[in-house]
Amino acid sequence: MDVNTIAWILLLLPLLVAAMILLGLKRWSGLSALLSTGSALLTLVLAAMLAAGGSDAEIRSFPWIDLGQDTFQVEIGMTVDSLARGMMLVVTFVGFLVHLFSLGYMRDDRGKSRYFAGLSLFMFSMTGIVLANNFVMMFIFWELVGVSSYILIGHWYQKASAADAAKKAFLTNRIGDFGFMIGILLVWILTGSIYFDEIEAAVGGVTNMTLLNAAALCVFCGAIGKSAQVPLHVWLPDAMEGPTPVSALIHAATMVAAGVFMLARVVFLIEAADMAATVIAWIGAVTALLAALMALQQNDIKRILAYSTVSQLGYMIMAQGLGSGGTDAGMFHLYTHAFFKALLFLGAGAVIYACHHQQDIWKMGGLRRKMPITFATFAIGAAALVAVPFTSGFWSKEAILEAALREGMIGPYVLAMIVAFLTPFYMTRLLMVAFLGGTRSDDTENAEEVGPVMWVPLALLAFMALFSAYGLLAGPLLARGQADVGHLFGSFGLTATLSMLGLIAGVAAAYFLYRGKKEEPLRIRVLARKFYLDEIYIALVRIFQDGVAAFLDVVDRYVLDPAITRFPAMSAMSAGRFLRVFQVGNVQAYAFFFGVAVVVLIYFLVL
Amino acid sequence: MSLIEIIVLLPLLAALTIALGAPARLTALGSSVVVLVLSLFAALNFRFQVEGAFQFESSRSLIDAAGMPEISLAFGLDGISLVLLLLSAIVLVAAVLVSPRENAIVGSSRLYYLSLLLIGGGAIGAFCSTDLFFLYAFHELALIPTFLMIGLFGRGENRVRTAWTVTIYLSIGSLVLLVGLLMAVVALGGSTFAIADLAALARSPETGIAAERQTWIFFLLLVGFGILVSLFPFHGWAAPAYSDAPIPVAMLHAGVLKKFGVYGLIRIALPFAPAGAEALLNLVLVLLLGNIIYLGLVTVAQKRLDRMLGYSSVMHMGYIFLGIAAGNKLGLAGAVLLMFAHGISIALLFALAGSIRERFGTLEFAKLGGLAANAPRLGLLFGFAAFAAAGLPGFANFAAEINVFFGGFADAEGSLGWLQWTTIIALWGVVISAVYMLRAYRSIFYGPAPAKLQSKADLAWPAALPVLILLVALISVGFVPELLNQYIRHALDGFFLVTPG
Amino acid sequence: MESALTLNHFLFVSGLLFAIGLAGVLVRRNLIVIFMCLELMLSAANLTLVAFSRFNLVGGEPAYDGHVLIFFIITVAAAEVAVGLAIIVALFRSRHTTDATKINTMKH
Amino acid sequence: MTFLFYIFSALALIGGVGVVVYRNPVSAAFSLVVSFLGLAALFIQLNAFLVGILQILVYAGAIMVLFLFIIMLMDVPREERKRLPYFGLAGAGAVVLAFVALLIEVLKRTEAGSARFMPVDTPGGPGTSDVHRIGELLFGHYSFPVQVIAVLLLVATVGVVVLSKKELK
Amino acid sequence: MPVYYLEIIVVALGLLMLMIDAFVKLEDKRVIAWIGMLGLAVVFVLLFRVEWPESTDGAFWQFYSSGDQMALYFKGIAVLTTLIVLIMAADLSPLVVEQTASPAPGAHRQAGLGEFFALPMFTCAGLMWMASANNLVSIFVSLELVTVSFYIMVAYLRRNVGSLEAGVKYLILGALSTGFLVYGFAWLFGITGSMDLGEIAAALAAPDMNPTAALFSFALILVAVAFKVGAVPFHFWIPDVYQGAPTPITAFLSVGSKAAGFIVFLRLAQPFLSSGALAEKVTLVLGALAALTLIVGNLTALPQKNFKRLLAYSGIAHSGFLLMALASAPTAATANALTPATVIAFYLGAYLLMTLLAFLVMSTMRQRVVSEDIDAYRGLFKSSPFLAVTLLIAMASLAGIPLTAGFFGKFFVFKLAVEQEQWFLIVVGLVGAAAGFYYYLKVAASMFLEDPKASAGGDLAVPIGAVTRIAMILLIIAIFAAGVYPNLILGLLR
Repeated sequence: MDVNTIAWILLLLPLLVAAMILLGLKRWSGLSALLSTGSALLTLVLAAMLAAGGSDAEIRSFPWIDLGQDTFQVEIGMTVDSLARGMMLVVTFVGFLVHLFSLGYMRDDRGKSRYFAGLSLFMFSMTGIVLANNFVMMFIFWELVGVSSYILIGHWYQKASAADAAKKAFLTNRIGDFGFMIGILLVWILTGSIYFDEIEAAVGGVTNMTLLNAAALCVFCGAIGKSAQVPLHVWLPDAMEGPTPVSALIHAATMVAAGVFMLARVVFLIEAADMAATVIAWIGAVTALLAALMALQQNDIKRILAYSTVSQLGYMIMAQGLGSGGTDAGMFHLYTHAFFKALLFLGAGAVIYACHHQQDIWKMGGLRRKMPITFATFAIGAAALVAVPFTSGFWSKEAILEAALREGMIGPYVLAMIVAFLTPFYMTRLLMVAFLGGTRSDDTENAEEVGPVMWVPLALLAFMALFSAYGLLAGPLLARGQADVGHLFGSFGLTATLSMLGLIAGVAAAYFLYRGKKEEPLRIRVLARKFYLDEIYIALVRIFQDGVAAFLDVVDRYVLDPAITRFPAMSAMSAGRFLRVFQVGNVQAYAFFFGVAVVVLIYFLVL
Repeated sequence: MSLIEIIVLLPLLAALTIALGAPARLTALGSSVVVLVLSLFAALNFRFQVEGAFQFESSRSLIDAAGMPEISLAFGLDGISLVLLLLSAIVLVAAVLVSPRENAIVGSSRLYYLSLLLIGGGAIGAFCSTDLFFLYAFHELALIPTFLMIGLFGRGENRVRTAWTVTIYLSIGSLVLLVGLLMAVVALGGSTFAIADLAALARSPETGIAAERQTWIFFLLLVGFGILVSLFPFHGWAAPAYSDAPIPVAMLHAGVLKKFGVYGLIRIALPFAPAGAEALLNLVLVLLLGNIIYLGLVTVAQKRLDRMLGYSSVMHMGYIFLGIAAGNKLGLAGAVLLMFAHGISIALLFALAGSIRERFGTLEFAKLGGLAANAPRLGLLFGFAAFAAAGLPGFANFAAEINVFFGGFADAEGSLGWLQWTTIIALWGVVISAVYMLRAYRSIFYGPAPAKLQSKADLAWPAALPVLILLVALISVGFVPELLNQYIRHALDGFFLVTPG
Repeated sequence: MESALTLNHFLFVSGLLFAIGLAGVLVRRNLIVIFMCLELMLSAANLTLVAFSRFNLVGGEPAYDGHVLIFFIITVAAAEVAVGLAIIVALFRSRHTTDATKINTMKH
Repeated sequence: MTFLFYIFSALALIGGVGVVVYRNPVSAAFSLVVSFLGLAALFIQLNAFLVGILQILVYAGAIMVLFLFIIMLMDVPREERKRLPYFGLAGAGAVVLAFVALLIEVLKRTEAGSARFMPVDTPGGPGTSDVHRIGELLFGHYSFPVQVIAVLLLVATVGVVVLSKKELK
Repeated sequence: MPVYYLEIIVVALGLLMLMIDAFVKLEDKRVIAWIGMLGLAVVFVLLFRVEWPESTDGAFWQFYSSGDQMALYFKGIAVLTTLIVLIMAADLSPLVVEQTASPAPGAHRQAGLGEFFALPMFTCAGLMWMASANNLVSIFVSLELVTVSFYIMVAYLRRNVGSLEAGVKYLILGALSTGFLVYGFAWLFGITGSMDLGEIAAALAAPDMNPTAALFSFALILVAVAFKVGAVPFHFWIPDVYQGAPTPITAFLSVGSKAAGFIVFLRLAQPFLSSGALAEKVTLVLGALAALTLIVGNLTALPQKNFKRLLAYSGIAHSGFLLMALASAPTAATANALTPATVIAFYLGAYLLMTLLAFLVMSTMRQRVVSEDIDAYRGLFKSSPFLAVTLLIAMASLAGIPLTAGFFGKFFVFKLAVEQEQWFLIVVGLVGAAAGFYYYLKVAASMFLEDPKASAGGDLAVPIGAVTRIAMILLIIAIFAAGVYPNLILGLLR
């Protein structure tokens, strides 16, 4: 099969499946689940073929909106280059595993088929983003992933919290997309094109730097929303209301990474706009730090992971902010992170599943003995996350930090280092509280190891978490340069030292602090409450949206409408009532008016 | 009797036969379906290679007295009117399907269906007329039927008052409009009412209208058409009308009839008074922001679905105006496509709102909830509709809005003018509409269901038929905008393009 | 016959008469009297006509068209009076009044 | 000559005023007769002999008799002495005065008005009076309007008959 | 057939009817009405068969305009109106009898009915003569014929206080206006030395003409004509008289006398409009009159509750629109500009159709319901849909909804006004038309949207006479036909 057909199948197959489930197969949920999973497997294979093929291709297809070449044309077109291939592989791989895992996790859920339809829809949208060769098309699928995540987060829609979380996620993303769209438009008027290749060609010629920076930042807004960067990060932790596999797939591995991917896609733009680049880097770093801090005090296992995700995304964004120097590092981290974070989430999922949907780590404990495989894999994932040397996470994080140093972004670098200390701390806390020590609730009392359909994916992911950075595996993923041991010793320097110190310090601190504790030893309210950001945002919405809206509603009802509708009507009516006064019914009065009129008439005409 | 004449006159004749005693629902349904089929047929036989404005033309002269203007019963289709014809036909069929059976109607079912046909037929006639006089006259045809429908079959205790408001408001609008049109015609020689000829006259510099007169004409047309489209300060009638009117009327009015105003602006105001349009551009921008932002926020504040839908439909008019304000090919194409998309989607939403009320007896957000469990099919369809209205890709609305937004930026040479800033602000409306749509969906279908709503009354397939018709139209155009875009493009190619403000 | 009188003399007198008639219509209450005043106005008009037709001569003679019009006016006046008085009588029969200010049941 | 004019016009005007001021309808009617006599005299002074005669015959004769007859028939009470509607009077007076003022203004401006009357040569030939001339005109040239007037009179007759049918109690 | 036979035939018809009434023993005197209808129908057909004499010398043609399509058109209006008035009169004959017949022993139980049918014929003749009167004398006599006959018919129901009161009011004010008319004629004759409108126009166009006197006479004449067409501020009689008069006569007044009034108005105003020295001021005054009429007519109608009075005010409002047309007489005739004459003629044609339709419904209702309030029509749609829909159509046309005859009327008026750039009048006209939508639809609202009064109950199911029904249907068809195909009426003007 040539690249073209593969790409098309990759794109359309999931859509087809979703449609089929939606239209007919709803009743037979088992069948639809299998169908969906099967399609995921198929896409994985295709993605692998694509990756193996290694041939770039630019696929321009039928026009979607066409007002003639001169004015405007949007084509459904696809770019297959190393970036796309790599991302595609990761997406399909994680996607397939999540499908597999879900088969078990969602076995007896009422809305099983709806769930799998959602997954397929997501796969479709994500593929679209990855393969898109122009901004508009990317924006289209950008929105669609938003929807699929809305559907999946709100899967248990009768839980008010889930429903609200879904809404919150979608709206927050919409705000990001608002900027994104403006960005696209600005880029369009600056470079006269929406196709990435043409933009890349034209961006050099742009003279209006302020506008270019603005454009880049607006485009970045999209990433802020999708990749949950400060200040739009609030939706991601809430999104954990969705089924855990979803969290693993969408809110850890792939969708949230879309922002990073998009930035990598338009790296030339960031290159051109320095100011924007700096901002991006800083935002990434700050996000990483704040998220890490918030993670310290969370008790819900999934929320901890969620904040760590945000923090890791911060790394990646920061890397993108470094421009071409850092974009590869960023993508590298994206890949590795996809694996180990998916692993962690699925692990958490297994735990939650085993503990009858108990998510509070302080109510767990001692799971190491009850579910050894899960523990092992989870530990591996954690190790990768905290960047224990020679795990995949280690290499990718090193790459980012070095890049930051190389690009001379000292501020972000420092922040990133602090994060490198915080991450080990809260992960250790998680591991110790949840898995070590003794059980603290009967939920966990009779927890037991999950079945193969669930632990096989864990195992596979654990493998990737360890080795995905190494040549053979990283080969198809990365455009240039990859990690190897030689590289580490070759450029062993400040960065490596600091991060290792951070690692050791973090682990140690957490170990001594949480050893054998039954409940939270140190309480830092501001962190537990996530810097009160949610509260602040809610207040803002109340005032600046609902408040204003209510006010305007009153204005519309009781000021504008009366002024424009009622008042003229009333005045006409009362004028009529007044005029009736002259109709007194007395002939002589009429004759009198008659006479007056005559006089006036004559006066007017004659004089 | 040419094809187009049949299309236009069939609904009216059907109305007449109903008045004379034909079975109401059957006749209405039959005629509207035939109209739909015929318009699809027309669409398929549209000749793209032919240059120039109108096709399927037919004309009968009505006045040939000395010193009298030449008025003729003339019909024809170009890309734009074809799209709107399709819109009208589709929504008309859906509306008839949605309306209750004779025995379920309190009062005269004849009058009910007759009025429906008159409203729909009026819209179709207006879109198909190539003569200014009838373009105006056909639209007015809907006035009294609307009045009676809202007053007789409407809902809510103050329906009569609403009927009054709507009727008087619209009639005032059309009076202003009439004067504007007459001014334009007179300024163009006053001898003919054929739109094509007038446009030709307006284009040529020697017969064109003097600039400052153009400003006045455009202003009058803007106000006149604006009132019909519920442009910002003149929107007072719309929301109550839609919430109190019977569902089919709401569908036809919000979906089809309202588009007449915008159609008129594109078809008449822009080509006849381009200079006026340019002069008043900033005014238009302010007003359309009023629609999008001000009314958008008002929409957010609504507590009942039908009122919310009413306001939202008013709000979305702003985007159509944005496309017109852009005035370039891109914007106009977007505007026309958006007319179609919005028409279908709002009709869809009203239809669904109707069935929700029918099943659960209320549309107050506070009293509803968790219906997705009771009525999953309803939930699914409404979800589609809501997302469509929120401008989600895959639905026609998105394709149209994209055009509009790009249109807004099309003429900015590397810097931002008023139009661009307006577009940027208008973009925020996309967020707003997402807010109220999702809120509505959340509070009706998600969350725990109130105890008394446990009735399992999902949408049965026959009842779902009209909804599906609309949905199919919406999605197919959403996936392949070219379906309609080709017509619009053809029209705009032959269209006197306005120099953008 | 040489005369010192000008047209204006007659026009003025007729105008005054007309005005007096009008005044009567406005102030008198009795329908019959009002009616008389209307007759007064008519004959005032007649005077005007006569004066004018005496003024613009045709072939040395008064323009007799004016006189003819007067003839018609008088006839019409007669008819009007007949009908009018009949109506007034009928009203008087049913209402026992001829007071103009009392016939105002229909108003506004 | 002028002297006579003043006499007669005074007669006409005073008669008119009488109509307006006399409370008693009968007196009003008689003063109307007086005014008509004055008018007739003025007509004759303007060589309008036939019209003058008609004025006396038809108006002073027939019409006024009819008036008096009706007044007697209904023995209309003299307008009872309730307080005068001063306001109405003032209004009416104002209107009338304004009218007169305007009339004077108009007369001032019609330069033709200040011209003397041309002498009239007596209607052509012996034995022909203006009666003769008007007769010719009326039944020759003006025969059509006369027909119409005939219809009018017919209608009036019918109307009066219908309206004043006697009601039997 | 020579054109002047028409009036003669009508008069003869009237006489015939009188004779029959007097000498033929009829069980049911409505036969007389039917004869009249038949005759008028014939006359209406004959209207299309007239021929104009090739030589128009001879005294007659100085009083009777020749080769005048407009006149013929207005004759047609007169005939049609009278025809329908007769239909109504026949329908309402029981009421007429009850209000007039004297219980004298031996008298026919329907005594006084025959005259009621015969008088309109003479009025009709008068209207027809007015239509082609082109000379002060003929204008005066025909006008007076119409006026006097109306005095009688308005006051006809002599046991009905309202009718008599209306009669008196009409009489006094009518006589007053006649006074002004005559005085004005006297002046006009005086300064132009002629009775013939053609010569008068020439005299007024002459340079040595004295504008003051001319305008003075115009003012006086204007008063009278304005009174006839019910232009503000000479409209006060209209509501009261309309309310008091028998319904058929009200219809006759509001259509026949107004139409005739307008053509006389046109004829008399023409010389002044065409004289360069006077045109400006005259147009201005006409404009002012139009504006006043529009405002008062429309706004005063808003709070009306009595249907007859409502129609009265609507009549005033329509006069406003007609005056608007008259006031925007083109100063310089441009190529394809409308002329006030055509517009007014068309408007009156449409006005006839819709107003008479409304009155037909009203008189039909009057047989069953005594009250003439709009409330009396509540829920009519439920009890007798045909009447309701008919009235609805009439109201729609009066309000000027497109595709009805009424709209074309307004349409032309506005176009004319726009051509002459009468912006102020246009604004006033807009306000008026908007108000019109309200008060016309108010009737529709009470018929369709409200439930029948408990008292009136179901007995609103009014029986409709065959002739009446046919007339209604024909009028409806005509309204729509003329609303889509104006040539139907415009054709008659050529």
